[in-house]
Amino acid sequence: MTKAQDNYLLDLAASRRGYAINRLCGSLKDPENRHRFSEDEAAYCDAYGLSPEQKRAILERDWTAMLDLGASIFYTFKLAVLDGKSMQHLGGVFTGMSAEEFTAAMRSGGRRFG
Amino acid sequence: MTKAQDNYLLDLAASRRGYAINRLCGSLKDPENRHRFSEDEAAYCDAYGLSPEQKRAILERDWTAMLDLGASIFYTFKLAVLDGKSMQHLGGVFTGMSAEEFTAAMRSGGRRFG
Amino acid sequence: MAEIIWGLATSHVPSIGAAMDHHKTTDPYWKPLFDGYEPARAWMAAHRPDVAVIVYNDHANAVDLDLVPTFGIGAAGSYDVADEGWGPRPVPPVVGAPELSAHLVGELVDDGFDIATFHRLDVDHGLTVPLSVYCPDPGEAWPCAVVPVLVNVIQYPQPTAARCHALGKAIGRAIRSFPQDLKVAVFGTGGMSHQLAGARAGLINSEFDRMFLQAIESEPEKLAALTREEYIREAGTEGIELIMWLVMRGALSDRITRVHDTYHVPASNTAAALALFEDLGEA
Amino acid sequence: MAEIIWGLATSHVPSIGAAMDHHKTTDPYWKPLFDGYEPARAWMAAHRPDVAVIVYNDHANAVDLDLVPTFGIGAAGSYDVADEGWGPRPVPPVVGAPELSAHLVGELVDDGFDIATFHRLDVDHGLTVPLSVYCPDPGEAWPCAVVPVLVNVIQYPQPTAARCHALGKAIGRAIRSFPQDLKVAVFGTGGMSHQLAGARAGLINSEFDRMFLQAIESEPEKLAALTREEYIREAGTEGIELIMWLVMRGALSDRITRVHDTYHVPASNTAAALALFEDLGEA
Ligand SMILES: [Fe+3]
Ligand SMILES: [Fe+3]
Repeated sequence: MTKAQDNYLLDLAASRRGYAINRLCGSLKDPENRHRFSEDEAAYCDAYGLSPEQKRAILERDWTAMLDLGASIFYTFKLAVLDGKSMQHLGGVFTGMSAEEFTAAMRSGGRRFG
Repeated sequence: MTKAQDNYLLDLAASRRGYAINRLCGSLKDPENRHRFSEDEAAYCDAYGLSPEQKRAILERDWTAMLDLGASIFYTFKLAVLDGKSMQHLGGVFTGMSAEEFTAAMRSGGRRFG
Repeated sequence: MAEIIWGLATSHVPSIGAAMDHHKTTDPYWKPLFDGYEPARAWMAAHRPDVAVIVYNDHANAVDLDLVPTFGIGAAGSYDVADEGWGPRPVPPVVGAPELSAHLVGELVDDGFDIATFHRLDVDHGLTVPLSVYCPDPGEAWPCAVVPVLVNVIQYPQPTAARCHALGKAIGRAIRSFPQDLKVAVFGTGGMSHQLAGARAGLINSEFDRMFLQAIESEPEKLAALTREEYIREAGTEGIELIMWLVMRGALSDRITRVHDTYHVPASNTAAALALFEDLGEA
Repeated sequence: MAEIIWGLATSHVPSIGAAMDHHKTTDPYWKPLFDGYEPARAWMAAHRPDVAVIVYNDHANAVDLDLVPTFGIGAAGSYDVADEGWGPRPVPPVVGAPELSAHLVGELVDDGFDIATFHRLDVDHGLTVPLSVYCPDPGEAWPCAVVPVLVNVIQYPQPTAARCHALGKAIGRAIRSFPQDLKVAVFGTGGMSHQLAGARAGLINSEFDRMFLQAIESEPEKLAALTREEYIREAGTEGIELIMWLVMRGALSDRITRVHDTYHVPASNTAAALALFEDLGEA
């Protein structure tokens, strides 16, 4: 399994902690920003004031660490899309599966808890 | 007297009508924008999508027309400040007085109605 | 006076829009979902509203974390389709109904709802996918004007389900007091159960979904009594979007009849549903 | 538990700040106003809060017309001083109290207030002038942390006075339930009568102002019953800022005592006042 928490709630403390990383990911809705980010990811992280941990999580595409550092999936998903990754890929990352396994789990009715 | 209405309420219809002119004036809180505006006021108006009437009001500093076209005093005041004009100057414009006369009216207790 | 003619509850999953945009609706993956929409679409095509009041949430597109309103209403004359990071959807821009928007804001603020107003709002899949569910082939223009109603469902604390239901009731009163003969449809969007992130990613709780799909018609108070923590536990972190269905339900009168519903798993990582109710008007 | 130790009502006219920033407080124009502040300032200096909850409105600086929230609360760790078009005031940045902010937002949303949250907020004269009224010489840092509470008073329809008073009561309950031993002051800012634009520019209604200055202590319900149209007619288009005093008053308990007040015309185009109340706590 992975080290992901069960749930990630974007409460006000997380929103504050993840402010820079969410702002960076949110900026990728602008095509020019996508281009600038791709040209020099590290410099882009610095321009957005990411902490060293946040920068590492972005550069290494550590999707779980991003959430632990206050990111919201709606923001980090824009980075995933830039990488050509699907929500099923991310679902797999959080649950220790491949994207194909995760997709199959969804097609068989989704994952059940409790 | 002047042609100013008694009150200007920035209701949602005015806010919509005055969207471009308020956005232009609001942008002047940024020093770079103040510089760009001063270099070519007409081009700046066009870039902000002002209607011909709004553009005329801005270029001619027709403070009453600006309000009639949906502007809010909190926005147009930023333009007045850029011109080195005070709120007393504007008060005089709206009421048909000089800035000095308006200031004197305030110092004698303000203007009374009803 | 304006009247509410129907209410539509529908998921707003981006991939439902993408399936339409990329002509995949008859692929095996998508066909069951779109087949399920058919009876509702046919009925809605025969009952066209002048204005759609669409209750939805933005997903990091028009609203960022700098300023997060709990409830917002668009008051603009038109709304562009957002670029969410992969280019805007190839659908028409959305035409507003600013007089109705202004009336709603005025009535709601006087009724004690602390509404934020939008004069600029790029609408994302949360609003455009429900429009496409209603009208798959709009051509050059959507067949109705739109009043966007935004609900914060992303940042905790979200408004309570009870508050959403109360907002819906106030929206219903406000629509019915608008002095123009308009036919209005109300959309409640989002859901059903899904969780995108974390170890529970992929969560689907079809028992909860089916209960909700039933109770939204005749027992909305039961759903309004659930806490945000219960929504998150049962329906997933993003399943809390279901509170937006309660806004729609609140706006309808007590006399409604179910025209059609459908439920399908999965659409992307989500349980997708549609429920269409005709509003028979107040007794 | 946190407790509210005092409430301050004060005008927030930019030129009051400018008079301090440019060392003009002993000029004949300004001396009467600042002399009037002295007893309140001395008392407040002897009764220092840990946090100030400052109810104010932004003036086209941090909030533009794209998105106008009715009520907002800052939830950030710090707030920069805004450049309003003539450079930022030479005062320290404002340090936030984000845990208290988050507690207030949570309590208020659960209490049915539809609060917008700010994670980025440049604070303008509406907030910094009241801080300067409290503390004219902050040196490197203000003597307290701040929770900004924003009210839309610029775009019509503003929240009703009654809703502002109710918000204040809910803020008072929320502060008193915060599980840290903090001393809190609440600021209600803006007013008194003034109108900046139109043929009635320069309006001062000192009868209304003096009535309000008296009634805010013991008859806030009377003030809360006035409509926004009455505020605008009596106190001027911008005099409606006085509804923010009702938020402050609502937060205080019923047992308050007036420490000091002062009233002066003019500060720029405005009637300026200050009223300071000690909160004796709930009986
Ligand atoms: Fe959604
Ligand atoms: Fe003000």
